Amino acid sequence: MSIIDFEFAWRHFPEVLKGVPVTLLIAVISMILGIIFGLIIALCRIYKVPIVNRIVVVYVSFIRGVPMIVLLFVLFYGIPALFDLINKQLGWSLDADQISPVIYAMIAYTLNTAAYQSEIFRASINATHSGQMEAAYSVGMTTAQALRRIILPQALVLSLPNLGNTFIGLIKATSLAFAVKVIEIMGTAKIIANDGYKYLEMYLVAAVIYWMLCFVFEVLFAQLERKMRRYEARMDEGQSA
Amino acid sequence: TSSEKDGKKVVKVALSDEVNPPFLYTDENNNPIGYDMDYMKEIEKKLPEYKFEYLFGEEEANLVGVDTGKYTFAINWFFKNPERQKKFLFPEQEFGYSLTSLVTKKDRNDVKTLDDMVGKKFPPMAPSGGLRTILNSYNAQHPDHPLTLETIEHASNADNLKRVAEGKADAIFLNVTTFNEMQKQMKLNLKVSGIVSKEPIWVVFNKNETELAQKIDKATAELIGDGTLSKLSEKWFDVDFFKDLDYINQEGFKFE
Amino acid sequence: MIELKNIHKHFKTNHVLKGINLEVNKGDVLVIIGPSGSGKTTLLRCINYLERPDEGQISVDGFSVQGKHPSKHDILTLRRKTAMVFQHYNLFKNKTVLENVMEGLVVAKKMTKSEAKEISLALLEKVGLAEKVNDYPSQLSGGQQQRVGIARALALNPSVILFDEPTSALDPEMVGEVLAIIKQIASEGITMVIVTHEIDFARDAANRVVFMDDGVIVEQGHPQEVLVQPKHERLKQFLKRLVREPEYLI
Amino acid sequence: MIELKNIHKHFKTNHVLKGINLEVNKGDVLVIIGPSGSGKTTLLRCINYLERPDEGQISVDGFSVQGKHPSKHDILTLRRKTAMVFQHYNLFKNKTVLENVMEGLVVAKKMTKSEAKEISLALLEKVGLAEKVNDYPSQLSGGQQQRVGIARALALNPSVILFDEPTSALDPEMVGEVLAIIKQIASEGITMVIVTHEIDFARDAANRVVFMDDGVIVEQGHPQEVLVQPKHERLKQFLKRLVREPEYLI
Amino acid sequence: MMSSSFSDWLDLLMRVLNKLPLTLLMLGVSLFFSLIIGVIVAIVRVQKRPISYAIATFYLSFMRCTPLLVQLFLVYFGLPQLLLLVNIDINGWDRFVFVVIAFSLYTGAYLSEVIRSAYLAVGKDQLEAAYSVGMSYSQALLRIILPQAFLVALPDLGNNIIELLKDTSLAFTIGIIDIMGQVRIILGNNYGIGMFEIYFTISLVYWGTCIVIENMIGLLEKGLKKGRVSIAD
Ligand SMILES: Nc1ncnc2c1ncn2[C@@H]1O[C@H](COP(=O)(O)OP(=O)(O)OP(=O)(O)O)[C@@H](O)[C@H]1O
Ligand SMILES: Nc1ncnc2c1ncn2[C@@H]1O[C@H](COP(=O)(O)OP(=O)(O)OP(=O)(O)O)[C@@H](O)[C@H]1O
Ligand SMILES: [Mg+2]
Ligand SMILES: [Mg+2]
Repeated sequence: MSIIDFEFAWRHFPEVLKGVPVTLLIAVISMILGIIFGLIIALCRIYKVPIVNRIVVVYVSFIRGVPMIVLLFVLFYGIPALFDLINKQLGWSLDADQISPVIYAMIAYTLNTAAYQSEIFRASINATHSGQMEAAYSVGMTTAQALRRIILPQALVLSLPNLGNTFIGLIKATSLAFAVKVIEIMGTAKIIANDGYKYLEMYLVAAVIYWMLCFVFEVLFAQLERKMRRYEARMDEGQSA
Repeated sequence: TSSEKDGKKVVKVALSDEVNPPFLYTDENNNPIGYDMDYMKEIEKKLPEYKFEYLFGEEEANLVGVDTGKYTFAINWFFKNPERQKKFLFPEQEFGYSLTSLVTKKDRNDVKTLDDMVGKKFPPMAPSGGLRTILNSYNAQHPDHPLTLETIEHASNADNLKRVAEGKADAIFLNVTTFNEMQKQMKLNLKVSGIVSKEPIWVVFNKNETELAQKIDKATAELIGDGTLSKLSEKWFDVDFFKDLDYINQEGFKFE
Repeated sequence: MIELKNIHKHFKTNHVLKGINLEVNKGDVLVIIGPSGSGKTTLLRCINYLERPDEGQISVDGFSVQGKHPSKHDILTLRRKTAMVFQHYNLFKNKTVLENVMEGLVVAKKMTKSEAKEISLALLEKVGLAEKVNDYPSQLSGGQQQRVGIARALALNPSVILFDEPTSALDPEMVGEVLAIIKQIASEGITMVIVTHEIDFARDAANRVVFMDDGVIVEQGHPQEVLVQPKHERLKQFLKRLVREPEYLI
Repeated sequence: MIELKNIHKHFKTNHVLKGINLEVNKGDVLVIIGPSGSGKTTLLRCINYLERPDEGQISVDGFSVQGKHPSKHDILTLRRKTAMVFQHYNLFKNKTVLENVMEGLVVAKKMTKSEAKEISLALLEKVGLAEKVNDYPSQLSGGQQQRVGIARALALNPSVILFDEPTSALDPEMVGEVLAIIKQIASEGITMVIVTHEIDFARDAANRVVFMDDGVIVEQGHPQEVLVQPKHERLKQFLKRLVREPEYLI
Repeated sequence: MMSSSFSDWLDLLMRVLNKLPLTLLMLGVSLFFSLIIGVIVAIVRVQKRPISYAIATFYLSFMRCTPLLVQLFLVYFGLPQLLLLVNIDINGWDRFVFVVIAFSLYTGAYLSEVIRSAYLAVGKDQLEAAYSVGMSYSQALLRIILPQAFLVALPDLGNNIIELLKDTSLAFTIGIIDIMGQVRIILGNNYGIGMFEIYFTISLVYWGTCIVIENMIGLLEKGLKKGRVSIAD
């Protein structure tokens, strides 16, 4: 059974590899911005900040509810339309074609991942013990100080596995950005595949590259977790009876 | 794939669910209809020893399925090239044609052939599909002055036509039938500025299905010979695309 | 130094504090005793607003706060005048022993790290934890954790320290040490409120004792009076077990 | 009933138990005292293999387990012969007070719910928590939580009960109640090992006392001998604070 | 004009909604199996027994790190081929089965991390308490640890259920016409005309489903929260 043309796959491997930087660029930037916004959203929800709480609840629901592809389209087709409108109304000369599709993708993925991450942080902050907050108050910390120095470091440890999930998911989700002209790993693979209908080969190439890429981050996250958890009485050591 | 049902050999036919009227699309109940299906009905009549099962799937998935033997063959407007022939079995006999054209604004006369598009702008195109293949092979043959192509996963023809009408792109490379259907609804300031080619379209078989491919080849040739396919062509496209291009240009399409 | 006026606290339908009035002078060591569930911890937590009283007024060191929803800033001011040793220690899980003690100094009192470290190390030495400064709370025995909690509160050097059963996990020896420390800092003019079940400790440490039962203060006064010549029936009964057969007295 | 042979335990480089040998007879109430950090909790936890000794052999009620990696089934058997009251209570956070006590009966002892409920309610009544049966642990005071922990262990009616500072959060009155309960179940032949810092309690409850220091057993014997006429210097020093000025004696 | 385009739109909405039960069925069945897989993998990884740990970690890595599309292909095209080698013919199985297998394996991997982190957040003391009353590990797990972990994990579970909901649209790749598939067919039949209305419609359907999921999670959270104290109180 030599359905798979390995030689072909191998020959085109480097070409697909060229999609990695774009993928990483979008994933890393969106992840970082997503963490920041996600954290802010989570705190607004936990502290039930009036009005803002309402708004972020709708935001999270909407962003999670709408398919990523739609979000991409809304930005990709909506911003040029908006620019046209502005140009017409105000006589400006904004040119949407000047904006790289990568920018649209980054905005879309940031909006998206922030919503998911807000839930991750909400879960992990809620899982920290209320006694920790009280202790911080008792030594005279403000809420912000207590969050920054005591609660969030503990919450971060709890969220690491989920952040890992999100980040790996994000790396793969960037393949959707092909829908707005960003040519990343999957896009490159599909373009190459078309000439000889070698989809099987090229999908495998893409899968291998994604795997290598994500594996690196899996290991990084695992190590980070091990390091950050060192203060805990672990439930996962020698407790199997 | 040699499973049998009611004493008949089962043939699994993959249909592209990125539908493509009037070749292949669906009715209200998502049943497949179109030129391709009518053609298959004629084939079924000719080959009663087989039982044909139709399965929808994304085009790329269908190709993987044919490749791995899950499907016997896939039908859509597949184009043939030597590289693909290495991987798949193409029959001898095409079952239809795709008429490709360049569409521009009505007031432009500078774009007739692909050569005219060198240095000009196309709207973004999908990486796969027959149209893309034609442009890719043009670029392969003209490495010194290639066409500039932008790629997007799922190109929206409607959106792309608008781009051309708004002057954001110079011309779109499109199937004439597609343009015609769309123009009926959209009524844009566009025209067909030139027919580029008449491309034969094929079904794509799994490498091992030589026997069936031969039978279908024979059947297709008969259907062309007795004019059945010409009639179907007229039913779906208002023109018999088995005739030559000049005839089609005169008879078939009265471009606005 | 501390003044509580008519403090009420409910948990849902459970009326836990029923109008507490209390005054504590500067440098006093006030010990609160009373049966389990009588509201001692709740009262202590109200003093620094970890629990918000439903009603009443709290003044610490001339600064007063009132009712259920004072401003954040008022609460912070109040809290910076007090420190607390928790019944369940509540050490910062993600910080080492040393960092636990330094944290308040660096963050709330804006000391330099080296200053904070010096003070912290000295205190940890005093409570016998010099060897454990770089361990995490999860690696400590119960008594060790409790001592870190005590050191953390002492380090802040606030006007008032609130102790919630600070010696419950300590052995007699260590109780002696803690008692010595408490006496020393009392002599420096720091006011202390201590909830404890150890009557011996109360007797040794306090210059005033309060007996609480079921959310009210039943009796208060000098330890001699309250512990040796109790007036109320409830208190007499509470102290009964302490009377033991002479053979066991050392 | 319990036999420990040459138990060693390290935490990384910290040698916490240095070859403990101990025998406890059926119906004995053995009290372990010793300074904070001397390894009392660790020893107790080794008896039911919550902590795995690096070396040594543990027998409970004729069943022995050895070394660091015994079979799951052996550990389970061992644990079903013992119950434990934790220093930090460790109540099930997702269960009410009543469910906390019933849990072991229903799951490990396969009682019917109604049987388990009856036993549990009776015990909770005994420790004064009849009113709190439907509350969650987070809604309880420290002493109330501790009493739930005690009731949970007693309900199991095992061969051996291990208590880790069972009265640290209890007021003198309640200590008296618990003492009475312990004496009663001892008379029913249940063996008990109790770690405590309350020497009074040790004196009242124990028929044998063990003094541990720094991972070794320094002295053991009848409470009269160990607590009143200690032989070792270390123990004398440890008990020193208990000698107080006569004026305070009641 | 207005009313006719509205009724057109309503017609479109109905056609999409018609496929909602199928989408929900895929979601429900896949979620059920992926939860089971998730719990098992999480526990195996927490226990750290060399061989099973290595297998679970490899599974996790493969499932998380390769595109779902590829996995779907492997299950739908590859698995039957593989089984044919040992003379088992599953080519006749309904496509739904393959889709559910692929989605369950994929989401199971993600859920295992959600569950693992929640498990670790519960705290060792709870496990020890369970042991002390004579529970076996599995009893402790079922009655004490998992219920508490479940509460901690709820928001993250919500995230993943919603992701799964949207992932089910990949079923269209192998021809199962779910709500997204219906939309793409309508779009194809229209040559992509009216893309905005159509995507607007599908977004409404997804969002609506999502709100239902969110509310269910919210209710569960409220119901299970008894006896827990938040840092914000
Ligand atoms: N999980 C752990 N990791 C590392 N060290 C530990 C751990 N648990 C206990 N220790 C150390 O082992 C020693 C004995 O601890 P243990 O809890 O047995 O003391 P203890 O006698 O019960 O003290 P206390 O009376 O304060 O409860 C202490 O020095 C402690 O720091
Ligand atoms: N968060 C809470 N929610 C509901 N009820 C509570 C809460 N905290 C305390 N209570 C109840 O309030 C009463 C007083 O509790 P508190 O902790 O003040 O008692 P305490 O005097 O400190 O007892 P102990 O000596 O046992 O620590 C108890 O009956 C307790 O059940
Ligand atoms: Mg208390
Ligand atoms: Mg201990």
